[in-house]
Amino acid sequence: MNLFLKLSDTPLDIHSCIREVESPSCGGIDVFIGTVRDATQGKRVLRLEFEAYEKMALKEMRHIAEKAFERWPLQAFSMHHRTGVLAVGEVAVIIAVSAAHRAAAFDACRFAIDTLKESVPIWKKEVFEDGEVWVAAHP
Amino acid sequence: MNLFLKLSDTPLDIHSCIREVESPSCGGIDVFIGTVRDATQGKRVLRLEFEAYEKMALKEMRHIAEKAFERWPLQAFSMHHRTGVLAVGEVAVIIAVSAAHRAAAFDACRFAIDTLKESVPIWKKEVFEDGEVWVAAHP
Amino acid sequence: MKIKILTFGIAREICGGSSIQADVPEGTTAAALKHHLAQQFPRLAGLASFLLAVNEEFAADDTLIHPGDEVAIIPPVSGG
Amino acid sequence: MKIKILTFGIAREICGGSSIQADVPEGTTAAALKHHLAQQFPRLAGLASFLLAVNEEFAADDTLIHPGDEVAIIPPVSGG
Repeated sequence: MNLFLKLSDTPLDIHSCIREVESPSCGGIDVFIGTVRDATQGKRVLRLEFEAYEKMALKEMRHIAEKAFERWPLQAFSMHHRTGVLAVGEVAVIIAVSAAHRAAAFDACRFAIDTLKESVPIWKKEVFEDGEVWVAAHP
Repeated sequence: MNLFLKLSDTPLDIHSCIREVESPSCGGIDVFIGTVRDATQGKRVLRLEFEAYEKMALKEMRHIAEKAFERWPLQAFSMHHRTGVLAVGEVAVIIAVSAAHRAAAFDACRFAIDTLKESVPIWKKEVFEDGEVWVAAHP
Repeated sequence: MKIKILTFGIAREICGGSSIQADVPEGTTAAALKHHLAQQFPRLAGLASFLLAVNEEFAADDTLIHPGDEVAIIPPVSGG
Repeated sequence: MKIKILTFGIAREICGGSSIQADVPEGTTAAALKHHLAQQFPRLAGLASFLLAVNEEFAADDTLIHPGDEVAIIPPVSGG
């Protein structure tokens, strides 16, 4: 299994994440890039702060990759997540998946970001001009 | 509409395609990268040769982008396609789509590559050790 | 009228050049021109699909061809 | 037994530190420990979800907590 996982408190590099999954036997790569948006529900966002339970986050990221390899015929899988303080426009997460055929790459990449948002112990605080909030904390 | 289209007989640059769709108001970017696979149905591929009806190809690419903007709330759309002779591993096509929310980016990107393969007048010849074939030409 | 027809991919190889000329009556439709071309180059009819473009748009069967139109044979596309 | 419990995100703010200690009987389950914590920190029960991890895996209600286990409170995650 060609599987690459990274948690980093310094800026992520899109190209190096993509390079990890490139292969002569792959025909399609799907890449998802999550960036910091300048507004949430009409409120201006100043920055985001990401905090991770690092060892467990890497374990859960590995579970996601393993499930993706079980479900789809993949060539390689890479998931990089940022921690720390991020300004608007910065990259919070990159997921790159390669496969011989594109359907598997699309499906697995989407599965990976959807599952990451449900199960990986990483928390995001949105900082506004007039306060801050831990995203999704309350019903 | 932030819409970027390119046909080029020199190597495509993944990063510049992604940069075209980055925006502070986008939260998700989906990128599809099509690369030259080293084998088709078990036969070793030496290289691909792409030929385009350039003016019409750009028109059809624009139709795809316009349809994508009609169907999904997108921030920006970029599609770069290569022409000429490509070695194994080289990038044939890049599509990058950004949106406030990831579902639109994924759906539009997949729609774009699926539709490109159906309607954009570009032709690919696979060159093997013992011959060559125009892909999809015959039933 | 004489119509210049662009060819690409396998159609270029079948027709033996990157453009050919056809001599058809005024008021010819895309369907009639396709029929004419298939008679002249029978291998076009053996392709998985064989469409015409007129002025860089896919032509419907009843699209009329006018003098000076840019016509092209579109064999099965395979980009991406 | 004394259990050290890691806290993150809003749980860290609710509990007032990046780890806390709980004193619970041997043989305590994750469900019982959650109950204990919710009594001590009522705001945990007001979260959209409130799970425990034991040794870096999500714990089921009947997971037993052993001395030396790494226990963590997992408030609603929001990565990506």
